[in-house]
Order: sequence, then structure tokens, then C-alpha cells
Amino acid sequence: MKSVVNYFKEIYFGLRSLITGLRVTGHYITHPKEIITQQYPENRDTLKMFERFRGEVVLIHDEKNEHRCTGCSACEVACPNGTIEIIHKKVDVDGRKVKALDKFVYHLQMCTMCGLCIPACPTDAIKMANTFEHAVFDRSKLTKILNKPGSKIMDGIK
Amino acid sequence: MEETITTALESQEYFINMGPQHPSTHGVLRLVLSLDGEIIRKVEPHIGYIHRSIEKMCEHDSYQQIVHLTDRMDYLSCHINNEAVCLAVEMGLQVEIPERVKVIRTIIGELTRLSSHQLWWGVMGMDLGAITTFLYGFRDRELITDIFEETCGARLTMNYNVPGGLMFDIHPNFQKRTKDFVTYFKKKLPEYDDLLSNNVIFRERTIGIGKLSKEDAISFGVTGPTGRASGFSCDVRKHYPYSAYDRVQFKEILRTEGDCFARYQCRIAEMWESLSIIEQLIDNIPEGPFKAPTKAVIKLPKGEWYQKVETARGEFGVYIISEGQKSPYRLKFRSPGFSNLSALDHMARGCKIADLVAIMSTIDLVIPDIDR
Amino acid sequence: MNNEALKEFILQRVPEAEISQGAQFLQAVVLSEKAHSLLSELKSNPQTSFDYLFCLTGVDWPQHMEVIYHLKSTTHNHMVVIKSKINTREYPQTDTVSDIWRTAEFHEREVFDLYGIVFKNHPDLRRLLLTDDWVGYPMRKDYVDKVNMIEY
Amino acid sequence: MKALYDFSYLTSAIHEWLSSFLSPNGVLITEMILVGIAFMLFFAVLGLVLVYAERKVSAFFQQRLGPMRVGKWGTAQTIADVIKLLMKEPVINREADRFLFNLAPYIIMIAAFMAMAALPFAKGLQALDFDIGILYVAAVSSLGVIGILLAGWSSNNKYSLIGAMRAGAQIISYELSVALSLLTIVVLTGSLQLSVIVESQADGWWIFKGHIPAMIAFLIFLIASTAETNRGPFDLAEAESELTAGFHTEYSGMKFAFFFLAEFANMFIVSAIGATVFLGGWMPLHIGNWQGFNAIMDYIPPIFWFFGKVSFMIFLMMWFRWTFPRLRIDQLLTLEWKYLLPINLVNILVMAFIGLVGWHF
Repeated sequence: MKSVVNYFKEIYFGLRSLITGLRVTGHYITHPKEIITQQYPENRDTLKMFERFRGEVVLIHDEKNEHRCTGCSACEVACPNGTIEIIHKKVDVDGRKVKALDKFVYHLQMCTMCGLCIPACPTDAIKMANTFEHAVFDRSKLTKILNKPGSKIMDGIK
Repeated sequence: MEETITTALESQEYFINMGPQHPSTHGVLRLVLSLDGEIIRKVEPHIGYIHRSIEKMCEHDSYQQIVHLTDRMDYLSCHINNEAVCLAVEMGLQVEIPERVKVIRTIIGELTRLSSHQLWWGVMGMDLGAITTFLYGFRDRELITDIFEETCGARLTMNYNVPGGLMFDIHPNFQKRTKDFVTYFKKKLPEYDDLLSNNVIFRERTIGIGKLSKEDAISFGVTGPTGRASGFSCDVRKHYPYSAYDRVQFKEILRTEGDCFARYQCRIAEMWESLSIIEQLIDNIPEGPFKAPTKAVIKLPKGEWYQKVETARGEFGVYIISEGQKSPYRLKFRSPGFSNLSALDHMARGCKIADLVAIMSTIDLVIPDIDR
Repeated sequence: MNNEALKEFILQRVPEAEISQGAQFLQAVVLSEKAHSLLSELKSNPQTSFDYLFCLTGVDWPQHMEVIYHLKSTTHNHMVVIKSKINTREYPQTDTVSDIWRTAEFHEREVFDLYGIVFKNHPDLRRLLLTDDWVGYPMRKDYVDKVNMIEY
Repeated sequence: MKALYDFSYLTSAIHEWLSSFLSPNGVLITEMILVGIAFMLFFAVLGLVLVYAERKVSAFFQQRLGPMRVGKWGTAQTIADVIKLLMKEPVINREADRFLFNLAPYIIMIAAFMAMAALPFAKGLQALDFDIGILYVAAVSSLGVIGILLAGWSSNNKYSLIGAMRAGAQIISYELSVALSLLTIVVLTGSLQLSVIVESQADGWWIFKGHIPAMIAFLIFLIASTAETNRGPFDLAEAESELTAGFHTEYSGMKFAFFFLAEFANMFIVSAIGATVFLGGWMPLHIGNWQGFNAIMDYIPPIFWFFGKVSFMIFLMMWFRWTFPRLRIDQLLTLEWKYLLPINLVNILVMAFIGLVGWHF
């Protein structure tokens, strides 16, 4: 007798548990306002990344096309993956030959966005930008030269 | 000789390659199953498909650079992995860490654990055929990744810790967002119970499946919720408190059944504990610097250090042998998934294929963590 | 058992063991021939009962190889590090401990894979992480791979 | 207006028109071809609509939007999918049994077609009105399992084979429950003819007239028919987390689409049978003596009633699928042999007693 009662109890509790489950999903289908889908390319205008989001390394240029990079290679040393390559040139400053930045080469394809180069920079010349649409059709396009053509170092940065 | 031939002929066993591309191996794990009908006679894991020799890379990297590599091991509890390396290096350097850092690390660590468990819950449901849970798990996880993105700058591989402290201070919105999340998630967690924990089909699928005794759990080195479900008290947060775990109240969740359902319950209960830890700390973040002063080039003295932390999967250990250079001489990551996986064969023998899927998802394997 | 007692316990079994107090744990360096008997004694003796092997790893030193066992007892809550020293780098061999702790089976396969240390009596000693036809043992310090490794 | 309510006017008009210039045999052949074309078109439309519906419904269960890109609200998504599937390369495993491998999807499709023939869509809209309609439908709908077994066997893939074996065990077991739960109602109707069963529900649907035993039978039918169509939580034959895709792992392109289509067609068929037997087929909802209410309900054409009821059943099945975890094979068989079958047998007995005493409405 007991087993018979248990048999029906099992069925009852089994069905009840199924109905609680159905209620949860039923709640969501009747509340379409709770839909959380973001339609990405359509919402590009309103989509705003968080300010700290690490998308890629950029060299900060001001409106006079001047940057703060001295070419000290601190970021190159700090980078774990060889993402950053600093190519130097020799410039004359007051008659002395001084090392200066020629090309700031940045291999985006190797970058892991760890952000170690940013605190390593003694002159705060680089920062992480919020961009995230990095897809290109050719891998070589991911290798970028960050200092803009014709740009030069700001006065007073050593 | 004749005997072996006859047994080989009589046996109904056949082999199946499960993986490396299979929906429920959660990555590139390959299992060679010996099957008799649907019953599993032997499971042989073949790993290493994404072995990146992180340990070898660490032998050439500076200590700051090592931290970001650990993101790529157990990517679901990356913050806790980072913390382990940082704690080990800090132990070697003998620097005193500001209180603020300890508390923030603990909060973010618990958030990481929550997000990992949410993903596990979703995937567990999906492995058992309830695809909707997957989306619900990700829905709640999204809020945590938002918190991470705002404060740490990335959603998954956060790399927020540096030896000596944090990379930058918490975002002004951090506390508010976290509190919002805690209130939100407290409402959603009972839904998890409604959908899976109390569901009769789910219970039938998990209760009594994949049993692991306490002795076996210890012998196999199975830690984390998987080990604790077998009654192996192995919560590093409780036994060897690090960061701010010595000042918060929380229970170590222990079960004795050791089956899939016990492991499931362990993780669900851990989510409640994590929520309570966050609630205790979120209003009490002490003021102060977010980083202890360290040198730009860290050189550990000669010696060796072992630091273990509790990730979402179990005991994660970092073992550094230093010869006084700027890179470690040897660095070993004791990953929880690796040991937990070794017990899979023991748990799965005699089960059906469908049970193997349930067992695998309750072990909560993350393959990069195993392969390193 | 505190560290002093542990030290004595080990010295009783292996008198020539070099025991030092590390930053965290008591460390004992023993020769690989003695390691298995000592470890199995540490596991089975109810005074020590180190039933939890939480880390097993190999180290490649310039002159010798080492297998390091991190042990913990879940009943007594003490820990010890046993370093089994193999005095050769040519064809290093030591006894397996997978008969003592089941978890060692995987860890030893990994050490064999990456360091080439052969664990005698291991039930299934094959490469674990690398492919079966891999040449060389990558975690050794003198390993060279011109293709995949970047010179520092 | 009349044609919306009674299709026999339309069909007889076509018949007379054809008879006016064709011999009786010619008329028969032409009508067969016409019906075949109609069913094929219906099949295609059904596939398109149901695939879209499933994707949208599952999306809303999961707090998503579902397909939104192709056409307004993604309505053309399935057409895009069909084009994609048509252009795919048909890959055949080298060791596969090519003949059986190619045959299998057609067997499943044919089984679905045959079952469709006996369904009463609306008054006078039924291709074949057998006097053993239910028996025929139950027999034919289980033919599909042959296709599944063939697909699993001929693929030369162990996952496929396991899936096929599971499907075989599952469908043969659940066939019993489906048939027995339908028989519970047949006890009351006294006829196996589907049109007669529909007509007998003019004064009320059997699920209400037969009250408790009929509701139990309906519940059992719902569970068993979900299992028979291999849909979640009983989708063990596919079980994508265990067997990657079960019996159709090796299929690609249009042959895969056939399996996919057959699944939805079968879902429609069992829903239609359930709607016909339990929910009154195309009969409108009538409540006792509420004359005004009944008259309003009569204004809604029968075809809408039929498709409304079928969509309701399909929605229920989707709801199950997107909520529950999957059963294990032994639990599936336990559910059938330990729970559904005994309850079903007792239920028939009770129903027979009720029918005998006349305690139904």
C-alpha cells in the first residue's frame, strides 16, 4: 500500500516540479519587455564602451600634432608579447646626437590588451583606446605605426 | 593467448572518440571511451590540444608579465589566478599590501567566482538538454562582466592585479553597480532552483551519478566544489585565508554524497555564500592607496614560494622557484582542473554516455586550465 | 605533528636527508632511490598520514633533476615538501608514487612529458600534453626549438 | 463564404469540373496529382512557418529576439536557410552505405506524407476518410523510425548508430502509449473514423465531455507524442550534447533539411491528431446551452479552429522543449513502462466503465 502511495506521490511531485519550471519560462515569454538582446550594428550610435575598456594602444597626439613619446622603449620592455617595437632615429639637439622616436610600431594582432605598457610609460604618452572593431581582411593591416606622419615630440618632455 | 583472443571476441566493447570537437567537452578535450552498448567501461582523457607551455614562457618573463598569462589558463576565474601569482610574488618580496587592495581583491574574486558558477550553471543545463538555462546563466553573468569592464577594463581577461596591488583604483560606480547586482541576483537565484534543482528530470539525471568517495577525492587531489561535495574539506579560503577572507563570515559548503547532485548543490550554495561575502565587504572598503610601492623590475630573492588560492574550480597553486633573477627559475601552476580531470575515469566507469556528460559538467572543466 | 617532529621522523627513515626550513614548509631533499619508501611511509604512518599530494613537479637543475612532492595531511593539517634528487640528467629515473596517491598518475605523466623523467612502475607512462612523436623534453633548460621559441 | 465553412462545396465543384472533360480514371489521376501537389506545397509552407515559429518562440523563452535580420522581424530567415541548405555540398562518408544513406531521409518524409493524408483539416477537407483512420495514422506515423534506423546504420558513425538505436527503442515504446491514449477516446466515440470522431464532438470536445479520464489521456498523449516525435525533453536520438547530432550527424545539405522538415511535420501531425481526438478537430468551442456564445463561435471558420488548436499543441511542445532537461535512455523507458503504460491501461478501464454507465457528458 505504501509503495502505491509513494508511486502517486512521485508522480504528483514530479509533475509539480515540472510546472514550476514551466512557470519560469512562461513568465519570460509573457514579458517581452525583459528581452535583453542588443542589436549590435544597429545600435552603434548609442553603444558606448566603458571608459576604461582596453581596445588598442594609441599614442596621444594633441591638436598641434605633437606627442609625448621620447622613444625610451619602456613600453617595449614591459610588453609580454613583443607587440610594441620602437624604432629610433638620431636627432641633433643643441649639436648633440640624441635618440628620439622614429616609428612607434604596434602589432595589434599580437596584443593581448593586458595594459602593462600604460603604467610603464614615464611620460604618459600612450593610452588604451575604446575602439573594438578591429576586424580587417589582411593581417598586415593590423601592424600600425602609431606616431602620425610629421608629428614631433612636445616641448619639455624628456 | 587463446584466452585473450576469446575474451576479445566475446567482449562487446567498442571505442568512441569524444572530442576534441564535441559540444559537451567544453573545449578541446578528447576522451577515448570504451563502451559496452551505452555503458562506459573506461574513459581515457587525451589532453594538450591547447597546451601553450605557459610554464616555459614564464621562465623568460618578468613577474609583472607572468600575471597576464594566468588570465589565459582558467579564463573563468582569471582574477583569482592573477591574485595567486601576485600573492606569491608579494610573499617573496615581503611587501605589505594595503588593506584596500585586499578587500577589493576579495570582492572581485568573489564576483569572478559567481560569474564562473553562473556560466557553469547555464552550461550544466545545456549539457543535460535544457538550452534555456544557458541563456539565463549568461544573462546574469553579463552584469558581472559589465562591472569588470567598468573597473578593470576588460570583460574576461581582466589582468587587474599587479604584484603589489592593483593596476588602478576601483571605478566610482563599482560599489553601486555591485550592490545593484547583488539585489538583482538574489531574486534570480531561486529561479535557478525552479528551473533545474527541483526539476524531477534533473534530479533523476544527477542523484547517485558519478559517485566519488572522500578517500578517492583526497587521493585524486580533487578540490573545489567537486571535492567538497565528497566531504573533503579543502576550501583554501577557510584553511589558509588570504586577502580579506580572514575577516568575513562564510560557511564552507560540505556535502557527503559525492554525486553529481551534491556537486551541483555545492556550487549553488557557494553562490549564496559569495553573495554574502560581497555584501559584508562592499560597504567596508577601507581608504588608502591601491598599490604598494614596488620597483619597476622585480627581482625575487633566492628561494621558493608556494601560494594556493581557491578558484571557482578548486585549489590553484603557484610554485615559484627563484634564483634571484628577474624571471623565475621554475614556475609551476598547480591547476585544479588537471587533478579533477584525473578522477573522471574513476567516476564515470559503469555509467552511461549521458551520465558522462553530467559528470563532466559537474566537474566543471575548463580546458585551458588543464592544458596550460 | 610540528616541523621539529617531522624533521626527526624523516631523519629516522633517511638519515642522509638534507632538511631545511623553507619560507613556508619544511623541505627534505632525499636521493631518488630512497624517495619511494619514505613517501609511502609518510602516507601510511598514522602519525604523519600525508594523504593529500597537492603538487608534484619536476625541476631541471644544471647538474641534476628533481621531483618535488608537496604533501599535506588532511587529518593532522601539516605540510611537508619532499624533493627527490636524481643525480643525472642523461636518463633520469625514479619510482612512481602513483600507487600511493592516484593523482600522481597524471602529474607524473606530465613531468615525464616535459622533463623526460622516467617513473618506474607507472601504469601508463605516455606523453600527456604533447603529441606522441614529439622529440625532446621542452621544459628542460637546454631544449631548443628554433621554430616556436623566441630567443630572449 | 460557404467555402470557408464547408470545403466539400469546393472539392465537389472541382470534381464536377474535371469530370466534364475527363474520363473517370483521368479524373482520379488528376485529382491524385492535385492532392499530391497541394500536400507538397503545404509541407513546404509548414516547414517554413514552423521553423520560424520555433526560432521565435525559443528566443522569447530565452529573453532573446531571435532572427531579426532577414525581412521584417526576420520572417524571411527560413527562406534564407533553405537557400543555404540547397547550396551546401552533400557530403557522404566514404564507408557509408550509399544507397541506404540516400534512401533514409525519403522514408521519413514519405511516412510523414502518408500520415498527413488522413487528417481532417476542416469540414470536407480530408484526402482520405478511412473507417480505421486512427489505426492508420498510428501505424503510419511509426514508419518513420525505419528511416531513422537506416540513417543511423548507413552513416557508418558510432554516434549515429547509438542515436538510431535509442530512437528505435524510444519510438516503439511510446507508440503504445500514443495508441492507448487515443483508444481511451475511441471507447466513447465507438468509431475509428476521424471524421466521425470530429462530428461526435459537435456538442463539446471529448477532453471536457470525458472529464477526468480524458484529461489524463490527453496528458499522456501529450507526453508520449512529444517522445514519439523525438523532441526535447525526449530528443535522445539527437542529444546534441552527448551524440553531437545523433542519427543525422553525417547528413548535410538538403538531406539534413529533410530530417529537419520531417521533425516539424511529425510535430504537426501528432498535434493534429491530438487536436482532432481530444480538442474537437475543426469543431468550434461550444458550451452547453449558451446559444449566443455558440453562435459567435460558429462564425469562426473551422479551418481556423483546426489550425488554432494545432498551434496550441505545438506551442505546448515547444514550451516543454525549451524548459526541461533531457532524460536518459533508461529513464525514458522507465517512464513509459512503469508510469505511462499502467496508468493508461487503468484509464481505459475507467473510461470504459464511464462510457458504459453513461457518466460522461
